[in-house]
Amino acid sequence: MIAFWVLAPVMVACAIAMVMARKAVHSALLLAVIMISLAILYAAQNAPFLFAVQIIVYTGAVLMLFLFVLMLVGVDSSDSLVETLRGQRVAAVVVGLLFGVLVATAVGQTTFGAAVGLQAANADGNVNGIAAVLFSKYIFAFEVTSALLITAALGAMVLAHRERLSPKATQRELAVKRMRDYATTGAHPGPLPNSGTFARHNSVDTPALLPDGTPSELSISRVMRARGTVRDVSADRTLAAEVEDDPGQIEGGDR
Amino acid sequence: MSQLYLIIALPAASAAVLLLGGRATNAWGHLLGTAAPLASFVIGVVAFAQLSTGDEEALTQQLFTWIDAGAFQVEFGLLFDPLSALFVLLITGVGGLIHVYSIGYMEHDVRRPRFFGYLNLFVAAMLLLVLADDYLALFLGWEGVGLASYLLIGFWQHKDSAAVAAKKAFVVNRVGDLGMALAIMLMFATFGTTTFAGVEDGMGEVTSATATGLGLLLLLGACGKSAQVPLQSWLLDAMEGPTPVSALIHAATMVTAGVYLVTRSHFVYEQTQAAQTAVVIVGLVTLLWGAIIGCAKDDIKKALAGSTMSQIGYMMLAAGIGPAGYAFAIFHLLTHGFFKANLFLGAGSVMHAMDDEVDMRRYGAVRTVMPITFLTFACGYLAIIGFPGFAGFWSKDAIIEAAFGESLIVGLGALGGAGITAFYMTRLMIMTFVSEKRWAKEAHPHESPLVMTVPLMVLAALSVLGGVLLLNGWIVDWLEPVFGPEEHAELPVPIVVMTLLTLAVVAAGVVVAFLVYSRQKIDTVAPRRVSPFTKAARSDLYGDAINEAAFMRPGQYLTRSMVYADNRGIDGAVNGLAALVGGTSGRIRRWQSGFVRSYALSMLAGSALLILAVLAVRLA
Amino acid sequence: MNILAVQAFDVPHIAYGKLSPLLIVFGVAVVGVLVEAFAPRERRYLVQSLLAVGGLILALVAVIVVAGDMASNNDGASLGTIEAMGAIAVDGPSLFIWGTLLIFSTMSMLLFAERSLEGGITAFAGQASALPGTEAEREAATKGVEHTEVFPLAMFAIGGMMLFPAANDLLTMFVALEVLSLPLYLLCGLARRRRLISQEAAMKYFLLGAFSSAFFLYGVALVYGYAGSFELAEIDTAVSASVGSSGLLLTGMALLAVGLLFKVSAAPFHAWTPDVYQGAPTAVTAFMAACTKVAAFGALLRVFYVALGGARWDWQPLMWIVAALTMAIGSIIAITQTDIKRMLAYSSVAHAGFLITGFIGAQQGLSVAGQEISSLQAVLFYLVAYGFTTIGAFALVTVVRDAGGETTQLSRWAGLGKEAPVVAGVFALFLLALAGIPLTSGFTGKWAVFTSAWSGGAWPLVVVAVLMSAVAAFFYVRVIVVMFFSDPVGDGPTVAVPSILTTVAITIGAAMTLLLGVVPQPVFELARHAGEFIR
Amino acid sequence: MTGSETTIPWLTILALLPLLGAGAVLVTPSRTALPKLVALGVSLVVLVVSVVVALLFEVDGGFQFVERYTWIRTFGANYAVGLDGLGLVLVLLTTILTPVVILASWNDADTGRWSVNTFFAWMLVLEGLSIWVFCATDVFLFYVLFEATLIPIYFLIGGFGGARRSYAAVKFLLYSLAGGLLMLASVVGLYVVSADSASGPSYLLEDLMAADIGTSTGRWLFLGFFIAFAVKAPMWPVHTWLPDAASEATPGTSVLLVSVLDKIGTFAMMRFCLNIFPEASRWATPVVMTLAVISVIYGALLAIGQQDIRRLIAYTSISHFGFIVLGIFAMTSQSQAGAALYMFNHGLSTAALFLVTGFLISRRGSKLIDDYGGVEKVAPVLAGTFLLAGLSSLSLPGLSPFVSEFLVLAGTFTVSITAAVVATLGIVLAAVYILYMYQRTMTGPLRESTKNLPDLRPREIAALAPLLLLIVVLGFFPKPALDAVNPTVDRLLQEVGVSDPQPTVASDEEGASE
Amino acid sequence: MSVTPFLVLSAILFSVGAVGVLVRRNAIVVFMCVELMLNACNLSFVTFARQHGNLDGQIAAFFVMVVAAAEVVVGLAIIMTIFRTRRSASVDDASLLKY
Repeated sequence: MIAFWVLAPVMVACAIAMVMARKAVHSALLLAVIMISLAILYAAQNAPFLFAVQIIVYTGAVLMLFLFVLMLVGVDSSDSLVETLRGQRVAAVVVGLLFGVLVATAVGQTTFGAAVGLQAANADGNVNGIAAVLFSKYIFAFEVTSALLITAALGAMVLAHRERLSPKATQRELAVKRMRDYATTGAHPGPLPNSGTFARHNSVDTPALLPDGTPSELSISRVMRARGTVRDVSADRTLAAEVEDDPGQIEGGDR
Repeated sequence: MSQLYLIIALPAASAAVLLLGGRATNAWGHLLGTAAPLASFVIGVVAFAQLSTGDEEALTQQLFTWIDAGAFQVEFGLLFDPLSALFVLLITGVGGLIHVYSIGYMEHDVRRPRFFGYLNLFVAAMLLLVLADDYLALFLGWEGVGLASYLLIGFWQHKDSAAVAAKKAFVVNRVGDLGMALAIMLMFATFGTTTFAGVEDGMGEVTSATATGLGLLLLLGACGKSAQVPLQSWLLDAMEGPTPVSALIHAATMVTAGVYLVTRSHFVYEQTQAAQTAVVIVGLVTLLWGAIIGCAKDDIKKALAGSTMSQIGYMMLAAGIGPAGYAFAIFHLLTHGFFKANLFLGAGSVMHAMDDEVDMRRYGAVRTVMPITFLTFACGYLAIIGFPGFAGFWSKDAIIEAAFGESLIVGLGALGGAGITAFYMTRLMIMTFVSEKRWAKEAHPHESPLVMTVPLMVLAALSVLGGVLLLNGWIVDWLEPVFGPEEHAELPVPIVVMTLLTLAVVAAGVVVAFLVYSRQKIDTVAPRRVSPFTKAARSDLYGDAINEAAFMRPGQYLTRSMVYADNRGIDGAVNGLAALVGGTSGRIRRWQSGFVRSYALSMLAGSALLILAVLAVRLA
Repeated sequence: MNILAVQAFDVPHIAYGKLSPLLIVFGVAVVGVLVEAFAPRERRYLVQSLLAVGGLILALVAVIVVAGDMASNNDGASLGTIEAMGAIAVDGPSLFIWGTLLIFSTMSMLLFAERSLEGGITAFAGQASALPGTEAEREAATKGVEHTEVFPLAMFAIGGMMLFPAANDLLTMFVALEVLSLPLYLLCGLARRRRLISQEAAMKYFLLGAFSSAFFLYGVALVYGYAGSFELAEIDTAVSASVGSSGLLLTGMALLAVGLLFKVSAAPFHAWTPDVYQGAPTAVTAFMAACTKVAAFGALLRVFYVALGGARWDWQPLMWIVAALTMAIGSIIAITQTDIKRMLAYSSVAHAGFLITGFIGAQQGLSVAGQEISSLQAVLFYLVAYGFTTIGAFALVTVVRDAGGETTQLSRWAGLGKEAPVVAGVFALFLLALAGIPLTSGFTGKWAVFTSAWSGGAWPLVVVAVLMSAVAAFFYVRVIVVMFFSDPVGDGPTVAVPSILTTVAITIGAAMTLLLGVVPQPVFELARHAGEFIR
Repeated sequence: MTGSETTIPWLTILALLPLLGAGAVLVTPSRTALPKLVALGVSLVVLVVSVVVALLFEVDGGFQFVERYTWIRTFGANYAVGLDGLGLVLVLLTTILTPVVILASWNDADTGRWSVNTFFAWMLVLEGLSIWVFCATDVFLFYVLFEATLIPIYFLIGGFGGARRSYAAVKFLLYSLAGGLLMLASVVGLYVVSADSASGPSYLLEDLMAADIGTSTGRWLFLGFFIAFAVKAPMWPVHTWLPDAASEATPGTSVLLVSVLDKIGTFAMMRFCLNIFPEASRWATPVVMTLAVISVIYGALLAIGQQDIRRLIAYTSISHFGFIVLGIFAMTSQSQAGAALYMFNHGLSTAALFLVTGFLISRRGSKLIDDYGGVEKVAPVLAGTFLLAGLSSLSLPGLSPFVSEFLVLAGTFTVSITAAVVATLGIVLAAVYILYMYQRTMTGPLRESTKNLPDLRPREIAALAPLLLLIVVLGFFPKPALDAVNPTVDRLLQEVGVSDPQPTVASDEEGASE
Repeated sequence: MSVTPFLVLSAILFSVGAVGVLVRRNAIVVFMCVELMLNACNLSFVTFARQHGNLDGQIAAFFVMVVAAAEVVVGLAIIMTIFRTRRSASVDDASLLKY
């Protein structure tokens, strides 16, 4: 079984690397390697059906879901590898080793007779064999897995789906409203000024300067104003004043 | 005789009425209170007559079963035998006189009915003590006397000193009771019964250890009640009570209970030489102890109290000597009852006149204003020092003779005691009635009213004539059914010589006192610089100091440290355990750190341990 | 691919009648999903809650019917049959547990459906996907939107719970474990108030739950490796015959235990319990505390009595340690808790310890002559007693409120006894029951499990249990002290008037707590009648 | 079981009456005297019923008024009640004390945080449960009721009383629960033992007495029971809850706690420890007697050192409980009869002492001895009753506790002179602690603070009078009580297999001389 | 070929996955490690199926995959919710509930 001896070190290495990888995406990809390797090992052990399912369902679907979520979360977010819980890493490794050694020893020390092999069971073909058992002996479990899937779907809906509670306003309604506001309160009907116009920075925390050189409150997000992270633009104002005094400077471009 | 119980019941009922009646009894309480013991006296006389004329050895009455548990049966029975008879008459007779006297003495006290209630309770308890036919019933009276004395000594409770003295009397008595109680238990364990008869029957077969134990335990009880060394300390303090109380306690009732107990238990002591010797030693020591204290006291009541101790010591001594002494012990007890009651009431009369002044140094020349008191007091004086012909002469002389019969040392001690008695009594007489007048200006001594002087006169007469009881050895014969035939002591010298010797010693005491006190001026304030001997005698030969050092101080220290140990030690351990659990809780709840990875770690570690455990179990 | 192979296929025979309780529950759940899809929003609440409660009651009726005509097994000690092609054991204990679960679930559903306390809406998040503190959430709240999906989710969980202890093979059991767990993970995160901790609870529960089921699964694998089958009876045969390697068996056994002990929240696998119980919506906590424990203990009993009964000498020492540790940790840590829900969570850990104590006894009923109590009987009774009490207690927690919703800080409960004597009195009753004071169900339960343990020779464990009960008494008493003997801080708590739903749940809990304390015999008879597990 | 089978379930009626009464009290309108009157009325009715029961009681050693129904078959538990002499005495104590306490506590609950109704209802609940405990002849039933009594008293202590009442209540409860749980372990063990016997599991006393409990098992189980009872009684060194509880609770609660509830401990030692574990009881005797003697002396010494009147009384009770336990485990007919009687007498005397000091304390508002002085002058009746109660506590002959204490000591003396001698020291210490307290509070010069103390009111006198009367009457005529108790004790000793030591000198004429 | 190497490999993968759960802070990675553990179990199932010559093991592996799929959906939904609320996928940040 060359496949095993080739794949096993690879899988173990990948597993360790996956645990140690800085970036979540790398971990996911390493996991994919392990899964595909496993699929091969399944195939090597007379489980062609599982080989297929492993690749299609696990690697293809499950892992892709992981990747989607990773994308959502931010694909290049990387973990700091500094351990914050005191002694956690050492303890984890020690306990993990202990656990692994115990289980591996218990399993490894076991003397198995010669493997019976699946020749008999797979006589009608692996898929048929599985089907025969699955739809008789495990029929109930199989049916119950549907509950699992419904739960999953329902759960995803509950947690992720955002139902619209009020009908969306049409363009027309919005326009009418804007004009009415202008009529009644005098609110500016046009778009709000962008940040940073006539300023030295165009970042969101820099207020736009109005033609008279005063900063426009409206150009800054309400949140930022509340947080007090608005950049001080008094220097820009003097600059703007200078520009006003000497329009030639604008033409002059950067100095 | 079926009316026997009335002897006790009358004063008891009267006490109940007076104590529960409250203010309603103010008008007639004292009369009822006085009538009750007098009525008992009458019944006692009738019974006495019946006993002396009848063939029976004793009159008895079974009332009811008191205690009944398994083999332990205590019948509430009364026994009126010659010994009890004498006591009943003494208690009710002298007691009755004291009641009469109290009518006058307590006239101005708003709580007089209560006082009479207590007195009646006292008398009832004492009567129960002497009439019981069973040690446990005797114990009931015994403690009842203790209670009544507690109430009476502390009658003026608003004075701290009175309250403390009362408590002290009770507690010290309780120490004696301890012996008494243990003696009764030992009787029950040994004989299966606690009746006098049962114990007497069984005494022949007991081991000497048991007999000695019984004897010593009873002696301890007797010491407490009779204020014998080492439980003497309460007696002098007990003078805090009103004077009639002192008279009642010291003359007729309480302190004689110890002598009664020892003589009543003669059958115990006859089986044990050791206990008998102990009684003699206690008697002898107390005799001298009390006499010495009496010499140094300026407080008239305390001087008399010392004398009581001393005289009871004589009785104990006699009782300890054995069959040769029993009858004389009782004889002296009776005569002492007469003259000591006389003396105390006389002293009370003086105090009454002197606005409750008790210091003899502030008396002097009282005879001039209180002739009756003086004369009656003089009778008592002559009786107590053993002036020939007076009651004390006969009884004390008999005891001294018996003491010499016991041993030379004991005899000499008793003789010496007689000398000292003569000394301090003479001193008392001189300081109070003779010498120059030293009383305060405000005092206007006057003779007491008739209700007080009549009892004095009666008692004086008895003090003079008490000796007739010995006429033809009557009292010895009378008591023979109880004590068996008298044994005559072998004296080293003829009786006449003995008597003369005694008289000589007494005379010496009187003369010395005269020489010391009538020739020099007596200070109104006790001199400070005195010999160590005087100092020791003034402080009761350090009896209180010893108690203080040996029991009270360590006791206080013990209780205080135990309170501390209980709070900090046992309760502390409990609270500490709680705190420990709480602390553990506080510590291990930190394990629940809130980090899911820590939880996972604990799970993985748990799994590893489970596997390890399973494998280990299989391998083991 | 031989087409003739089809002939070798056993057409599965499923006795729908006997499985009807399960099928009804799952069916109702599916219908619930459909309702969610098709019914108009404003009708959903009513339909869903009626459907859930009705379905559960129907299932309960079905349980009674099935129990009524259950055949006695030929060994005389058990009754029932194995159904669904060997997957499910419909035997006495299964039915008993089903009945118990259905009753508790019904009570829990009443709590789920409670709307009076939050001013006309349920205690579940209006819109779980809306971020806490945002406009969207406020809008959902003002519009009275509520997640009626909780009902079908709970029904799925109940189905899983029923399947879990009835599963006759480890694979079905594993699937059931997941079926019961997944909806619970979701439900935990759906609190209307304090959503941060609710979501945190969900995540913790989910991660640790997944972690533990991996262990369980690995255990299943190893035991399968040992016995060559998932069927409990086959495993038993293998264990009795000692055919395979004991290393596999022992390791597998330990790992199975990990998974199951996690669900019953036994130390050292209890760590999730306090966090999740505290964070989850209280109705869900009540549901979990009672029903999960019943289901998990049912499974634990079945696996260890039926499949691993022959290896009793191997697992008993292990359980000794676990039991002692669980009781100690639960009782001791609870002492310093300041949050009622968290305290009840630790108390639940401690009770798991007591239950394991009873489980260790491993006394077979009926094999012992006469009336003697069997371990199964004892544990089942305890579960019933504990379930009623704990649901009642958590239900009461929902009623005590201040401006921020439920007020679970112990210090805020000061003076409740004066404010609302009935509420405080009933809560005191529950606490006394949890403490095991006589004349409450807690005492009879404790007595039963202790007896079972002692009969099985575990008397030292009984002594430990007794000592830990004494420790545990402290914090129950402390709550009573706070409620009755302390003066209220500030305004003090207010007690909201719940609708009939919560009232009924509390009343049933309190009544059963008393009833099982005074006349427990009928329940014991039922448990006795249930007999032993079928093999 | 012997005794007459009756058709009327007297004991159940007796126990249920106060419980129903409690319900009635709860629903009567508060803010009037009605709840109090109802409570008093109920307790008086119970008293009457108990007296009827006592009159119907035939003195023989067995259980009477027996009722028995299977309760929890699985546990072997029965609802089995019956009354023997010991139980009768204690039931009477309970029914006598409850009306007294209710009368004495008339105004104690008026200012509490809880309604008057609650207070009196709990009292009646406690009465009912206590009666039930004394009647239980099934170990399981006993245990259940034993623990159930904790609840009313817990609320009584914690709800009404001094500043640290909640601490005291918790301490009391935890102590009791810890003891009770140890007992639970033993109860469970008994089940296992009895299940192995031929008759199957049963908690009936008679079945357990017949069951063969192995020597070492028996000893362990005995320990569980004994520790619980020792906590309850309380004995040194598990006594520290009592001073706190007695000091913080209202006087009435203290009375019910010390006079009735704690008796369950000593009662159960006789009823259960000795009957079920005769061998173990004999085995434990030396240790138990030592502990008892330590309790006697220890309690007395600590009482002397107390500053707080209520704590002082609590410590005296520890001393007295030492006597009771000593009497029980000396195992002679005198000591046990004495112990049984002691339970009754101690109940009376301590009740009197607690109540009268309660009256005193309520007048001045301080529990400290040093805050008083000279009260006798202004309140002679108060002082007089105080003294009488105190004297009964120090076992003055002529008052009922003396008889019991002496019987205990005399009985003990026949088996252990040392124990008896040391315990007898307790009587000296008793004099010290009682009289020292009396001296410091009642005598001496009047204080400014005590100048205006009113004397006892008629209601208070009415509450105390029956107690003091009983104390005096039983001091001289304890025979009725002894007659009730003696046959029970005889049977008990027979069961334990102990016979009284014979007098060393068996006098032939002894019988004749009586 | 003997089954033992497969089983040991499975044990190693399982342990590594378990350690990963303990040391990683990113909830998604933690969850991936759980998946690794499940996969390790599957390897055992398949191997044992070969050893015993029945297909139950393979079916178990199949079930595990289904279960895992459902679990992933639920799990990731929960993780996403948390992430959206807290802007962090670190499991350590979710530690309001403690002690």
